[in-house]
Parts: sequence; C-alpha cells; structure tokens
Amino acid sequence: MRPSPPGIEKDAWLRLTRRARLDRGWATISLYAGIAIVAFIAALSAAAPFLGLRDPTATDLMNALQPPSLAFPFGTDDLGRDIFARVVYAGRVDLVFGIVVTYVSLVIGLSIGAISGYFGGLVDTVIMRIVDLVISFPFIILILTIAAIVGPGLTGAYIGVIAVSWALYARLTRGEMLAIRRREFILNAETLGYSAPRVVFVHALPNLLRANLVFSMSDIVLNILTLAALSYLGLGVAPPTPEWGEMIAQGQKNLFNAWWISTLPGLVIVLVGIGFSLIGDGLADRLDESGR
Amino acid sequence: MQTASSPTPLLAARDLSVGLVNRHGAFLATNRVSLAVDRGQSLGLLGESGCGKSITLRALLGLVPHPGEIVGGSVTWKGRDWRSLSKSEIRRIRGKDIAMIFQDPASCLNPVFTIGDQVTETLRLKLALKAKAARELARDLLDQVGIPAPEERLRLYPHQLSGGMRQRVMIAMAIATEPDLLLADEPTTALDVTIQDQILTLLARLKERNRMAMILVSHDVGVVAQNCDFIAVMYAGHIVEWGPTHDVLRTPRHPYTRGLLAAIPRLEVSGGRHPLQTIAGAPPTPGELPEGCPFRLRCPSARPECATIPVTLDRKPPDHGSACPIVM
Amino acid sequence: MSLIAFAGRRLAQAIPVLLIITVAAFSVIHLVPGDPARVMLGSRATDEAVQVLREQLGLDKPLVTQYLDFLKAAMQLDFGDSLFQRTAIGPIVAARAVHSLALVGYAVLISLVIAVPLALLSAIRRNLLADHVVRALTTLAFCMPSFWTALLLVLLFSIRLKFFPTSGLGDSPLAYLASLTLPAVSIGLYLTPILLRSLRASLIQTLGAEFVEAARARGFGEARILFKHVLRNSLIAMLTILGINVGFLISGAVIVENVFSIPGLGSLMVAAIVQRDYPVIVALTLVFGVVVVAANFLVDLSYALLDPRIRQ
Amino acid sequence: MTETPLLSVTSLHKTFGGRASLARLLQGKPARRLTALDDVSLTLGRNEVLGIVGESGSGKSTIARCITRLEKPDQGEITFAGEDVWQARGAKLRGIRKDLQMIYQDPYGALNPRMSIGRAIAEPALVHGLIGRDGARALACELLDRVGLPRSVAELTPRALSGGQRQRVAIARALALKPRVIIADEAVSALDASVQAQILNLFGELMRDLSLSMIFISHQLSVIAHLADRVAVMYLGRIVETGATADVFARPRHPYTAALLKAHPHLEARRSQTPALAGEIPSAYAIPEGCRFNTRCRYAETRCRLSDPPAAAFAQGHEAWCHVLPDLENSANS
Repeated sequence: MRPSPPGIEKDAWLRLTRRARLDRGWATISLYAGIAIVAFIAALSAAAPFLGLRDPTATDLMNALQPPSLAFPFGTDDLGRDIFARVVYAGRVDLVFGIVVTYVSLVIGLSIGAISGYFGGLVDTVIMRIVDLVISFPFIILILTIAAIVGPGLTGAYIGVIAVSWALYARLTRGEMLAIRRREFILNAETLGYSAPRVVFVHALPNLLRANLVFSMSDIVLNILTLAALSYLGLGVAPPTPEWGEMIAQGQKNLFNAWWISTLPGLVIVLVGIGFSLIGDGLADRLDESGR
Repeated sequence: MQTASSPTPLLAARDLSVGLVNRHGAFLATNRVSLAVDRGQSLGLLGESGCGKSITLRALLGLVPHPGEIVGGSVTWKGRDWRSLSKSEIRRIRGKDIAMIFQDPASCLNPVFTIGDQVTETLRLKLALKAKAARELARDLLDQVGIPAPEERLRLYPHQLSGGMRQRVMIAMAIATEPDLLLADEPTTALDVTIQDQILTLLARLKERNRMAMILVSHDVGVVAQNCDFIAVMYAGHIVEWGPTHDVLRTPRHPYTRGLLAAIPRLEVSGGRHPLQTIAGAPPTPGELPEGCPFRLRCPSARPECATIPVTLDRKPPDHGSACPIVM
Repeated sequence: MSLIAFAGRRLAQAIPVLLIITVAAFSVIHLVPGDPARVMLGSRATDEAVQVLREQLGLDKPLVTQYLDFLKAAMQLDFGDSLFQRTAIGPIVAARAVHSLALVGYAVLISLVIAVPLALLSAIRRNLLADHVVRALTTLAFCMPSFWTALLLVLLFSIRLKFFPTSGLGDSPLAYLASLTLPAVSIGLYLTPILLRSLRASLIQTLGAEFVEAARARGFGEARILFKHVLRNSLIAMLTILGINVGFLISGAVIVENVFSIPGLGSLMVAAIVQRDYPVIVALTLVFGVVVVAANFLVDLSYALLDPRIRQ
Repeated sequence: MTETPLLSVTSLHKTFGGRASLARLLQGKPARRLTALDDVSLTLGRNEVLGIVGESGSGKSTIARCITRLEKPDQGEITFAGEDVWQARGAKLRGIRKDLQMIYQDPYGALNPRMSIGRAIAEPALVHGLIGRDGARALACELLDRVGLPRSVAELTPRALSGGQRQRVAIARALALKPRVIIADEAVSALDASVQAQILNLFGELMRDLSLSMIFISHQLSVIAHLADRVAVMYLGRIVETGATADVFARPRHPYTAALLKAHPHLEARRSQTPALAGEIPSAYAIPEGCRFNTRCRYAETRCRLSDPPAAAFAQGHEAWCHVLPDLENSANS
C-alpha cells in the first residue's frame, strides 16, 4: 500500500485505499471462484463413468428412500437409485445443453443483430419486429409450442430454446452495433471504402463480443433452468435418463417423507448457476473498457 | 494561509485535499488547495482536463461523490468550518447562500418535470413562498435572465428548450435566493460561442447587481480572463499560480502558466501557421504523479531539486504567487 | 403530439404484430410432421375417425381459406372445440384466465414489494455492504429454478408449518387468497431478480445524473431528492422493465401453476401438449400473444403519460 | 484563383428527414425536414488550408460527410481533381478514397479499441494494396516517426495512449495512404490547450513538408485563424462570408462574422456590457425567410426579411452574402 501523502489525514486516506482495493479485488475473486465451481462440477460430470459411482438408472428397491448417508451421500429415491450418481450423470445432459444452446444462439443472434444494426432500413425493421415479438412472448409457451410440433424430448428442447434464445443476442448486438456504428473508427473504415463484410466482421464485431460474452454467462443459467423446467413439466428429458429438473419432479410425490430427492438436485442447479453468474461478473469487470 | 484581502473571507479553503477512487486505486484529485473569495470578487479556476478543478468546486460545497471523500484540510464559510455545521445548516447554506450551476444544461434539469415545477420548487423550499407567489417570482426571474415569454416557458419541459435557454433557467434558479456566492462549473463549455457570450454577459451583470462573489471553473483562458478578478491556475491537483487576472496574464510566473499562455493560438495573429510554443508531453494521469513538483517532467526549466520541493505559493494572496522557486 | 395521436400510432404499429401472431398460431397445426388429424388421434384411430376430424377442423380446405376462417372465428372469440374435453374452448379459457390473472397480479405485487425497496437500498448504498448483500441474494434468486423454489416453500410453509395448502384453490375469498399465496411468492421470487437488477441499474444512472447533483447543490434533502426526483424517473424505467418482462412473468406462472395444480392457463397449456389437443394449443398461443401485445401497448401508453419526452 | 481547384463543391443541398407524424400527415403537410446544407459552394486549391467555421447546426460537418461519401447530397456536385466524387466507380473511386482522408474530433472514438496501433496505421495501405504484408511494420514506424510518436507505440492498443497521442495516431493512419487532401472535422476541439498546440504544429509541419491540402472544420475561431489560408463562415446551412482568413477576420463584411469575432473570448479585452449577438440560433427545421440571419441581425431591414441576399464581392476573392453592410460600406467609401 502506498503511504499516506503529506498533509493528509491518515485515517481518511486508509479508508479510501481500502475501498479501492476491495473494488478491484472482488472482480478477480468472483472470476476465479466462478471458474472453480463450474470446472469442479463439469469435471465430475465428465469423469462420471470412471468414478466408480453406482449405475444412475439401476433400481434397488431394497434401498428405496434412504436419507443421505455415507453410502448414499445424497440419499436414494423411491426406486432406490443413488441420487448422487444421478446428479453427477445429469450434469452431462444439463451442462452440455446449457453451453451448446447458449453459444449456438449467440452465433446466430450475433450475426443477425450485427447485420440488422449495420445495414438498418427495412431489413432491420422487419428483423427487429420479429425479435421484439420473440422476446416479449412468454418463452415457455413458445418452447412448449415448438415441443408440441417437434414432439417432447431433448431434441425438442434444443430446437425450442435456440429458437427463443437467439433473439436476445440479436437485440443486444444490434443495440451495440448502432452505438459503435457512429464511432469514428467505423466511419473511417467506411470512407476508406472497405467492403461491408470487412467493416462488420473485422472492425465492428470484436467490439460487440464483450457484451455478448458477459450476457452468455447469465444465459447459460437461464437455459439450464429452462431445460430443467421443461423436464419438470414432463416435456424435456424423459425418465429414466437423469436430468436435474426431471429428478426434482420425481421427488415431488415424496416431498412429505423424503425431502432430499427434490431439494438436493435443485441445490446443484443453484450452485452451477452461481458459478456461471460469478464468471459473468468477473468478466464484465475484466473486459470493461470504460477505464480510459 | 489566508487567501483574500479581508480577515474573514466569504469562503475559504485551507489545504483542501480530495481523494477519489478509480480502477487503479485511490489518488488525490485535489492536493492541499487553498483559496478564498470575498464578497463581490470573482475567482477563476483555470486548468486542463483532470487537473482537479471541478472536484475542488464540488468539495467547496461538500459534494464529493462517493466513494471519494475530503481527506484533508478544511473549508470555512463566513469564518465557520463546514465540519462544525449540522446537516440542516449545510442544507440551508447550499442553494440559499451558495448556488451552483453546471456544465451540461441538457442534464441538470429533471426531464420529467416542467420548468415551472422545478423553479418554484426551489422558491418554495428556499424562500418558503406559497405556490402562487412562487409562480409569480419564477416568471419574474426568467424575465431577469432574459428568457422571452416566461409565462409560456414555465409550462414547458426541459427538452423543449435550447441549451442556452436551459442554462438561463439554471441561472434563474441559482440567483432566486440572491446568494452571496455563485459556483459555476464550466457553465458555457457546452454552448455555442455567441450563446456563451450571452450567458457570460448575463452572469457579469447579475454579479455586479447583486454584489455576488463567483468562482468560475473553466479550461478556457479567454473565458476566465474576461470574467474574473483573480486567477488560480491548477495543475495535477495543485494550485501552481495565483494572482490578479491582469498580472497573471501579463507576467505569468510559473512555467506551466507561461507554457499554457504561449500555446494558445490568437485570433489577432492570423495566418502563417507560425509554430506555437508547446508544452512537451501530456497532462499526467491522476494517480501517476511524480514526486515533488508535478510539472517537472514537462518543464523546460526543471532541475534535480524539483523532485524534492514542496508545492507552495511563494507569496500570499492577493499578491501574485507562484509555486515554482526556480523560475522567478 | 397529443396522447391520443400517440395511442393511435402505437395501435397501428401493433396490428402487423398481431397478424404475425395469428399466422404463427395458425401454423402450429400445419407444422406438425405428418397428418395433423392422425397425430392428434393417435396411431390406433380408424381412418373414418381421422376423416371426420379433418372435416371438423376444416383441414381439407385450401390453406388460405383455412387461415381466413380461423381469423374470422378468432375475432369472434370462437376457437372451436377441445379435442379432449369435447367442449368449446372459449369458455374454458375464460374460466381459467381469471385464476391466472389473479395469480400473476398477486405475483407482480409481491415482486414489486420486494424489488423496489431493495433496489433503492442497493443503489443508495452502492458498493457498500448492503449493496453486496442484496446483489448476492439477487444472484441466488436468479439461479433458483422456480418450481424448485415452489417445492421448498411447500416443504416449509405447507408441510412443516401448515400455513398454506399444498395445491388447488380455496373456495372462500380468504382461502382463495391463501391458496394463491405460495404460488405467487414462487413467481414473485422468480421475477424479482430481473426487476431488481434493472431497477438498480436505472436508479444508479439517475442518481449520477447532473440534475441530482444540482438538487443537492441547491440544498434539497436526500429524501426529497430520492422520492420526488429520482423515483419518478426510475418508475418510468420500472414500467418499461415490467413491460419487457411480461413474457418472463407468464412463463413463471405457467411453470408454477403446474406445481400447485392451479386450474389456470399454464396448466391448461401443458395438459394440452401432453394430450396433443392442438386446437387448445393454437387458442392459447393466440391468447398469450394478444396479452403480450396488449401489455406492451398499455406500458407504452402510461410511459408516454409519465415521460414528456416520448410524446414528442 | 486562376488554376482549377483541386476540390470543388458546387450548389450542395442536403436535408435530413424528420419523423413523419400522423397529425401532420392528416393535415396534408409534408414531414418536417432538417436543412443541413442549402446551396453551398466552395473550392480548395492545391497546398491550401480552407477553414470552415460555424456554430452547431451550421452544416459544417455535413460538408465533410458529403465529400467523404458518408452522406449522399440531395443535389449538387463534388469534384476532386476533375472526377465527380459521387459518380466515380472502380479504380477512380478507390483513387479518390485514397486521396481524401478524414480526421475526426473524438480521439477516443477514432481508433478501434481492439486493434494494435501499428495495425491500425498500416491497415488502410494494406487494403488499398499500397504495401504488402511485410511492408506494414516499416510503414507504421515511418509514420510514427512522422507524427512524433515513439516506434514502440506500434505494439500498444489505443487504451494505453492519451488523447493527444491518439490524435497523432489518427493522423498517421490518414497519412498512410499518401492523401492529397485531409479533411479535419473539429480535429483539435477535444484536446487540452497544451496538447492542442502540439497537434496544430504537427498540421503546420505536414502542410509544409507534404504539400497537402486541407479542409479544417472548427467552431474555434482562433484555431482557424492560426491554420487556415482562406475561411468560409457558415450559418444555418449556408456560407455567409468567405475570403482570405487574415482579411475576413480583420475586416468582416457580414454582421454574423463580426458578431462571432466579438463574442470570441479575448485574453486582453474586458467583456463589454452587451452580448455580441442577441437571440438564439433558429431551428434548422424552420429556416427564416429572406436572409437567414435576419432574426438576430442588428442591421436587418425589410428587404432582409423578403429576399436572400446576393453575393457582394470585395478585393481578393472576399465575398459576403448580406444586403446591408456592403451598401453601407460603398456609401461610406464614395
């Protein structure tokens, strides 16, 4: 720490430097804590087959409804399946879903939003009308309707959520594009007669990524929550494949006598969500350019 | 250090230091600044961006935005220390005895209330007027600051007025209580030059009429030169030169002031593109100041001992003082 | 421009959106792979039954005629019959909409009661302990699946404390309110982080505005600045935020209705999908679409009423 | 001037559409349009600096945007070295784009925050095929030397630079294409006084060493006075006075120019009791009939409200568009 300059009240200066340190430190802690949480759960799920866990789908009625213990860290459900093993295996479905859906949507939304914002005019008006409609429409109804068309199941969930999620990125990107389009380095590129793809992709796009990346962290959480909700409603991942939302649904009928079946998978969702949120907070600070 | 001619100046700051926080940590935006104004006097705080002139002005009113704070020195109002005043006393002084106007007339009026609402709010709170009387005085005030058709303007929203008109409304609100001191933070920077001229003429007239003191913050030497009795030149949080306007402009003593004045292109010397004298380098980033004299890395007269000298004015105001012991 | 002219223009803009919604709703049946009538009745249905249904739904007519018939009927609030319940859809939807509306209204109320004071606290004490705590809680609430929150609430307040029923709707007004409380809190907790974050950001922006500093320099009290000047500006933002999130809110309601078996539109939608009751799905898609457009229209209108800049 | 000018702008008109409102539509009125440029003509000679000065809404930036093809004029012609800027295609257009380079006001917005300085400087030359990949580094170094920045700057991103340094980089980038004309739109307005002088000197050196021509747009009279050989004073979309800078500033022939000069805060003079100019700038949506300055002009007569003043010519290409002052001048002289 720098010593207090001459002529300055020492206490006040100390207070100030501490404030400054706290603000800076928090972002770094947030980023690494988030990465640690997500990495831990992802590694566990990826390595699931090699961890010597019980078969997540094997029923064992002798051990049904066991509360958490050393043998069953998260207890067992009404069919005697090991909830811990199911939670770990479910990560393979949920995390992959969250990440794939998010980044496919990001690429689609980023491209559409960038084009819409850069070229403006009728194309922009039409695209943005659609985007507004998709965003303001209750997403669950839209996804359910798509699931109704495609048929329930993981494929329906993938298509449905991407069909909704891209619009958020499109709107975000378009807004950023409109702002950056007025910046002088873009004007300069235009007066130099650069081709439109060059201006959009080489000059503008790298500057649009920040907001999208930060938002994608929240979006991963949202998408995992959506898959869980779909499965909970019986329209996502079908039993016996383990999935967090499906497990919560399975536990509901035994809520009175076996609280752990529903609550523990939910806690894992919350933990994953917090992990991604922390990464998002850290990234927002890291990538901030306002500090001139 | 006493900085005005009378024993108890209207407002005085002594060794005032303000600390702020940015991404790189805590830093001193204002470093042991002492200044004072007396009734009827005008003081210009002149400096480039980031020199701490605006934050000094805010600190005089106790308006340093969190997480920054005043970390040293004191401000006295009519001889009374701010710290000895209660919150309600401070609030009474603000806006009644001391008024302030700001740089951006586009954002210093609340967009969702009419001009009338905002002017009368001040009058009712500060002068305890009833609604009707406040309305009448408001109309009168707008008239005084040169707003045509004041009755109609009172019904308008800020976005329906031009920048110049908005600044006039701000001035009307500021002079409503006939304050002893007006603080003006770059009041014309956002305005066109002919409008700037109108606003400055108006301020000069009001100051004369109300025997009001004024502290004017500006980056424009011309604006300060035309409107202030005294000039305080700020550099990197320090006041490096102080004196009567005429003296400072005629015979600048500090190397920074000299460099600054030489660097300004003059209207009178048209054409030719003769090279202007320049100051090497760029103003320092707040928080990355050298030890000793803050100007020494850009100073043509710098010597090794500049790294250790304290930054203090060599003569007491109202005399013309400089913080440079090397250049006489 | 006058408010009426503004409303008129805004209404005109809504018409193409409504048309897109009708086309989308109408397309649902036709996007199903294979013969819709066959899909609805299942593979064991006889060919005659399929043919009857096809005629009943008008699937044998040309597409454009079908769409125009659909549009005409929809304007008269006639959505046909539910395949499963064998009665007209209109009255079913109307009866259920009441419960959904009550639930959503209750939830918004709860959400505002939580979000507004906390956002104020957080914005005023920015980067101080209170702000950090509020933000941590916001993140926590954001990550909680709504149906899981609902189950936790049931576990605590219904099973342990026996304050509220676990599902269904009470008959007396008080019992009705009681049975809606846990669902409304669940939805409220789902919506709160979204509202709180946006409101906090808007408040911080307003608090940093020059007119707030000017008000302080004028010696106005903090309470006056906050409640008169800042809040008025932020309420306008709040309205927009609510408008944008109507869809989010309805989504929460759909999920939570299913947890508590509340006979609302959300549970109807899920049941219809499970039962492949396509006329109901179409009707509900349309209803939700109209609700969203209407909500946004109302928000824009009140926005123009509150913010003089918009009418220009 | 007898030689053909390098760049000439003839009768340029540009309006921007206001929002069509339902109320106006119902009343059968056309949508309100903002007049940015109304019949503007000017020329730029070889190795000449033309200053354009005016307040907000005068249309001075729109001229630059029309010349650099960012805005398409409604009417009028812009020719550069004999080529119509808006008709040119293919290689000719590329040549024009190379030869006309623009420098903007905001040093923070002028550079791509995600691109290194070296790349930003060399990229235009790369895209235009003036150099190969291997020449980029050398070119960047040469130009950094030219604008007085250390070569090590090439590796940095704009974030590490101060405002003045960024503006030097923007100038280097413009020079990369060896342009013949530089259009600087408020290029020193955002800079602190001490840095502004450095950049003005740099412009002076470039003019001397590279035989460039320049259009220098600014609202600061003193900067124009320092840099420009000739000046055009604009008011509400039209040039009201033009001529050699020294001449125009010493003997303004238009009341608006005179008022601008008087309103400029001088270091030496104490301010006068009355403002140089009363009233507000009229809206560009509703330009006054007759002489557009008549609402604020102390000399305004009936004819000023009825008809647009014709050009009154004085010595050495000095022209002013005013009904009254030239007449007064003539009667005083005779």
